[in-house]
Amino acid sequence: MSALRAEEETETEEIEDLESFRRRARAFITANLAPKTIDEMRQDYSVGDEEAELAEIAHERDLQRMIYDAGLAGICFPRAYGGQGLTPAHQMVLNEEIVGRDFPWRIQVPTFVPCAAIILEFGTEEQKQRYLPPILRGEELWMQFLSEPSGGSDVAAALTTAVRDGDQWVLNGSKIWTTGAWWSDWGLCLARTNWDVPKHRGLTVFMLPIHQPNVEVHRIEMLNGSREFCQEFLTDVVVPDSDRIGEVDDGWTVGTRWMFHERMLFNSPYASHPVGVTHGSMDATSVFKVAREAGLLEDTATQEMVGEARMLELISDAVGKRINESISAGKLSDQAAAIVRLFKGSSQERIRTLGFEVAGSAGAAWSGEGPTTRAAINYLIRQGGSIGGGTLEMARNVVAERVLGMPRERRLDKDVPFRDVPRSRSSSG
Amino acid sequence: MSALRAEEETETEEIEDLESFRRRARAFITANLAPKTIDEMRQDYSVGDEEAELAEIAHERDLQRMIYDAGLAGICFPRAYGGQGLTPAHQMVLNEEIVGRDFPWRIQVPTFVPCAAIILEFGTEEQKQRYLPPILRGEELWMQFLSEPSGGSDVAAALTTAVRDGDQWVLNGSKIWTTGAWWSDWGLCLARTNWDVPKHRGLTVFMLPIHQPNVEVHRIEMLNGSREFCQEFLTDVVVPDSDRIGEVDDGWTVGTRWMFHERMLFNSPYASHPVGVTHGSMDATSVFKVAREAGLLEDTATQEMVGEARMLELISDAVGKRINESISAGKLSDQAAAIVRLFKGSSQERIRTLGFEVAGSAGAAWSGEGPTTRAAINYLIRQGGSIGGGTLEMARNVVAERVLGMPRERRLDKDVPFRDVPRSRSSSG
Amino acid sequence: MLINPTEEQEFFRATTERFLVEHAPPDALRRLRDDADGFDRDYWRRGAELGWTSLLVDEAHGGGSISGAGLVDLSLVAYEFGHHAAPGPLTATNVVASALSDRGSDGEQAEVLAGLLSGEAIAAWCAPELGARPDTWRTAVEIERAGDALVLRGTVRPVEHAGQAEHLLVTAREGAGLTQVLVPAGASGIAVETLETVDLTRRFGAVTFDGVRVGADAVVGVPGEASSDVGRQLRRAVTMLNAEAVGAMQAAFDMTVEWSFDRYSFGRPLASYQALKHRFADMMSWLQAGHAISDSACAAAQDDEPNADELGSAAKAFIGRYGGELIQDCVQLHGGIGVTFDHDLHLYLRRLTVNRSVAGTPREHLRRIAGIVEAREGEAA
Amino acid sequence: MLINPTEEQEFFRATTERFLVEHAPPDALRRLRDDADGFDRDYWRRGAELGWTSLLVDEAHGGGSISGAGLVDLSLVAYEFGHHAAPGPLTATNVVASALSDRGSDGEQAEVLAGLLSGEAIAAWCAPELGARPDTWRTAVEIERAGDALVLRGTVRPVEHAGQAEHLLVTAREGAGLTQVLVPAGASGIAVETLETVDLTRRFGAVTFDGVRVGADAVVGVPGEASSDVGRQLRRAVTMLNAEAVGAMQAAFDMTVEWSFDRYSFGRPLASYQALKHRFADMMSWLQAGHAISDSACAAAQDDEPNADELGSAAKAFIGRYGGELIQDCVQLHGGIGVTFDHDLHLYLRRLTVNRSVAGTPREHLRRIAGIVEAREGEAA
Repeated sequence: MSALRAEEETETEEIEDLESFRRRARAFITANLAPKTIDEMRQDYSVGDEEAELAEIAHERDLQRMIYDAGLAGICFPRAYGGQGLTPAHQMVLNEEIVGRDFPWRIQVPTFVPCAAIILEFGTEEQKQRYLPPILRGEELWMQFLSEPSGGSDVAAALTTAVRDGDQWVLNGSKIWTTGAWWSDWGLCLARTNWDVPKHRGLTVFMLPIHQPNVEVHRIEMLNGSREFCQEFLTDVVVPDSDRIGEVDDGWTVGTRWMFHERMLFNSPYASHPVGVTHGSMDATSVFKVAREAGLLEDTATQEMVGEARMLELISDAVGKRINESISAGKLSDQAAAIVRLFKGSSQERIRTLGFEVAGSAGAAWSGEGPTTRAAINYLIRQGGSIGGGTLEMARNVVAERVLGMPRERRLDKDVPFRDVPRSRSSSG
Repeated sequence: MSALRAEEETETEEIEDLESFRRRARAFITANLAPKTIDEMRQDYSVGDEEAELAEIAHERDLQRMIYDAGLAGICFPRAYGGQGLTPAHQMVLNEEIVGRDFPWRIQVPTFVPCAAIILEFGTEEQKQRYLPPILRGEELWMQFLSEPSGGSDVAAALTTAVRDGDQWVLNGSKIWTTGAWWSDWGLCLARTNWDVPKHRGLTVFMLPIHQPNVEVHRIEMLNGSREFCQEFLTDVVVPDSDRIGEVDDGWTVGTRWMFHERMLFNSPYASHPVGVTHGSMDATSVFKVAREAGLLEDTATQEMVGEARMLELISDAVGKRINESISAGKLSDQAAAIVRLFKGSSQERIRTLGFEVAGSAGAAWSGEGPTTRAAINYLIRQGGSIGGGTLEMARNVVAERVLGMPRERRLDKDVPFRDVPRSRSSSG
Repeated sequence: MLINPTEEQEFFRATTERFLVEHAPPDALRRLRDDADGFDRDYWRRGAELGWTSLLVDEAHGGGSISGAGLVDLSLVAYEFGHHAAPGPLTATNVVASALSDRGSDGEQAEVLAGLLSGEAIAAWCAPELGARPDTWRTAVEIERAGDALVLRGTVRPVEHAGQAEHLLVTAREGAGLTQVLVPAGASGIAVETLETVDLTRRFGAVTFDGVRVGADAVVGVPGEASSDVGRQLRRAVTMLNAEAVGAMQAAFDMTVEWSFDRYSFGRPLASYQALKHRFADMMSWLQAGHAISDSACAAAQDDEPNADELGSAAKAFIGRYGGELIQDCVQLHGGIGVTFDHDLHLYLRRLTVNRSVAGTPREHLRRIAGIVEAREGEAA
Repeated sequence: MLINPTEEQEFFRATTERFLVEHAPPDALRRLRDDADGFDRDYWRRGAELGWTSLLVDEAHGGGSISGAGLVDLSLVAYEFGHHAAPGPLTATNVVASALSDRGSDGEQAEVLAGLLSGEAIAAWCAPELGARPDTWRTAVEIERAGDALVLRGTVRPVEHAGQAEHLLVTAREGAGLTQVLVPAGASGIAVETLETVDLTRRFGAVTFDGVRVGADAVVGVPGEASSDVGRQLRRAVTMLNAEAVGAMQAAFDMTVEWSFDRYSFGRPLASYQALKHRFADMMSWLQAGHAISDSACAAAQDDEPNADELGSAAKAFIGRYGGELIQDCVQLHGGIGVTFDHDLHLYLRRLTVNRSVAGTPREHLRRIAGIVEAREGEAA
């Protein structure tokens, strides 16, 4: 409704034409954003030490502020909230222009998508006035308080509870898999406000500041040494009802769109993303490099493994393109995106296994940095890519049930008060 | 009950000691059974042309008669029915003595096991008198009329119907996957006698002659050219009530033991089987022979495939031994036999794939007989071994549910009249 | 299979589909097992009238494409061939016709080309085997010059429809290079040993050239410099074989999905068992991947783009391996009838199995990809 | 893991199990990541008192087995090591101790052996790499004679606990044959480069011998004829590594089965989802196969039977590959926490991953099996 008003608002004005927008964007970018290669960008995604990471973030906040001042922040956000009130086409132009340039990657996801997108879609006028401008200025970074240790793939089974107390709410529980919560400012939090109705009908969404005594942020160490993910423990966190977003107990209406925006990721018009940059590449050439390091390029068995890795990489790209085309052509439902998820996930598992196989005994013990080192570490955390961002098991369910139309799995959490739904014995992990 | 009486009967007499039995058996065997290698035995199992196969069968009937006359037929069958009234230990001695000798393989399964075993266990005194001696003399060969085109793994879902008509029954329906029904004499047939009770409670077992106008036997051609399996069409087949075995509508009590005896196969004390002869071998060395024929023995990729095939063969043997030991030691339930089924089935699939991979382009087109020919044909019918004798899917269910104790799959055919159970739309195959 | 074919392409595809439904039903295919040639000449001539043989041939030589992209158009025919496990020498005839259109086409070769276009004659492609690099080849056929004449010695195997073809396009080693010659199948000194195969309607032979003499006018292209021509022919053959294989995968998959809905076990359709649902999901991802890489490789081969070899080999290797696993799993899910001759499923398994093994096995194509990666990284370094 | 251990064996195994539960709990293992040696010397001495180091050593030299089959007894310890991802130089110390018991054992080597038995000292096994045949080896270390002295040159990698060991058993090429020598880790000319590894408690090094001089009394066994000794050492190492790996598989599997019963998704325990049930069934079959082949290979190695090499290689290759897939699937079924450092699952993945890669990778052992098959078929033919 209010998002609608924003639309109209922009309608009434004259929209900057794409070409002049491109000129304006290019002028700013060439003048202010340093050249940066895809590999350098990828590096940024795996920063090791804390200092460096915090510096990165500070740098990205500054960049975002510059972009804001240049009138290039929040292309598809209404002007009323500090955005440009422009169209997805303009966003695409920007995405083309920033290729090969320094850019605030981290704060695109989840700050702009899904968080800011959700605030724009469900926030009250006051909430949008309060929260969107600081986001667009790079002053406030957001995290999704969505997954829970007990929940796994079943996010709607949130146990974090919000109890009403006059015109405020008191939240208790734990959230997990938030990227960089330790340097972020706000959390968008899905909580249970009613245990006596079925799972999806007792949820509500809140906004809360992360840096407060009642929110304890614990950084999680992953098997590859990365500490990007966090777990938060909420103890009697007080949230004014004015920071509730969406209706009470209607949080899954918000949640559904939340999931949608999350799936959109870099395809969303609310985030900026250089064209052609893919994330979490398969990196099949690393298998070749391991083989070269091992001096096995003439070994036919190794050649077949190098070829297999490259084959899977090429086909992963092809299947991604094809499914997108099939969806836009209406040949497949947009649920078919799960096919890409499934194929890429399985392929990456296989490629990492191949890299480790090729490494041979050096995969057990190696010296220094290099392809072999990465091969061993990547094998250790092989499944990471098949779990994060929705498990392959969920993807298989979606393909079978939503794409092929096979009978759905029986669910024992329907039409029962949530408190009566059987739950994990230990709620750890 | 009657089987019990037979036991007692043997108890009362003095049992021939194992050593004198061995001497007696060895004397007969060396004098009457020609030497025959394991490979020659295996050949017998894949006889191509009809003439030769019929000659084989006639030969086996004669052999069986000689064995009968020598007092070596039906070691564990009571003497009252033409058997020897001896113990499984005696059968084991015989199994040791016939190693490397000509022997009536074909009529062991299914004639002796499960058919004769079932007649012994559930037959009336009259039925045992009538049917067991001719079996032991090699005069009457039996087939199991068990599986049906519509049934797949669910044998208890038999649609073949028997309707009572005074003191006889009229059978209509179709049975499938009978080995060599075209040269057999009698069928042990599971039929539905009551459609208004749940699946397992409306079945009855009958005995009927195969060579009669109302039984049409159709031979099935498999992808490897074999025509060992048959399908039978029963049209108004009349069976006297005296040829019913077990109680009316209580056929699944018989059926359960039937399944048991079928699983026992050559481990059953009611069949003779040379020690150490395994059936449907993995034949990993054939992968080596294909590689040698292709001149790829020095190709490292090929070496790894040859090694993998042999590895799987060795481990299949080891896992078979271990599971049997674990079961006898009470460390695993006898349902664990499904683990062996699963591992051997999957391994054979893989070995056949390896053989075909190694064959290279010769796998598409070859000249003459040889390892490569077999590799191509075996790849074509690769799944055969993962379907026949219980699918790998059923084996996985058993392992998960019966061995690991995981929740059973939901069944919609329980506590419902069978006529109301949802059934395959097409009942073909 | 194209996601967005033009109207003309769709009409063209549908025409071939209707023709095959009518003239190549499963029972007819089963009967063809006992046919010496594996296909009917009249059937082939009528297919030629539908355009099966002319898409890669220049209009100047009586050919012509539907969309301007002849190989893409042809991939639609090949897809339908796989989808119906159809008989006929589609790959070899088109490869040879395109070679003549590109390189030969004068004098006698023009007549040969005309015969191939009309479907009166068919050709066999006596191709060399893949080398370690995209531009290296292994052939056992040697050419010696005897005055103006060329003398061929050596054996090629397996050659599709060698026993049925009127013309053979042979790649032979001449000194350091490769030379291609068009030889009449009846030329003296040629012996064809009939081979066995798993496909019901395709025939293979081992062709031996024992001092076969041909004139200089038999040469197709530039003597000693046929390497890149062979590469192009292989790309086209691989494109057709892949499209066929994907068609076979699609047919087997659709048949099995339908089966899983119709077939009940323990009172439930197979499609309701999660273990099977997850396998169908994997199969669906392989099927879509097969379509995807087959079409991208086809597009690249159409324009002979630099990455055409790498994409073609990736497609050939993937479709051969995963396509085989897909159809074998379809067999498994069908149970016993899936391994019987009266069922249709094996028609597609046979087609895929043969396509997997000719014009480079998955293993050979994987090594080829490795060679391409190494070359690229070598430059990069 | 033995199906029917003797009472003594079971008591022995249970004692080690209790010891490891108390002294090597998961949190302690996580802490050892930052420990230079990866294990505590006192812990090791106490283990030695439990019999960890004496089972392959002749009673005459102060050793002794539980059941008369020392390697089988030791496999029980190794199994528990894997089952608890326990620290300590179990494999190398036992291999070297057994070698000294078999071959050395006079004079100084007797003292070394005594030190290993008591746990006062540990040894590293600088083994050669597998050759194409069971009796061929690849080593980069060369021996030259200088009068009575032997001079070693070359590098071996990776060597487990090279940086912690007091003694190194080195296999070097001497002319056409192999010679084994026992070298003090402190000898001049030895340099150990510390390597990184995935296991939290094991340490590896690359050992370089730059003209290291030792006396003739350093030789273990017959100079130039160590090949069969190396084979025997490898069989023992492989036996222990396999038993360890199977212990790790069992621990990961049990942990995951329990998880599947406790963990609910959409109101149902994971164990009720058929797609997962079928994967557990496959894992169970791999686990049982691992037990089966590990024990048969151990029994064959115990008595140095003719098929011991083939069975050992089959076990090493299978457990390395399928064990890796099993534990990785356990990780997958655990979801996110499965890839976190605070969870215990990766302790077993790390152990299996290292065991898979040392003393011959799966690929090397598969090639070795092929060599054995070829040799056998060669004789047969």
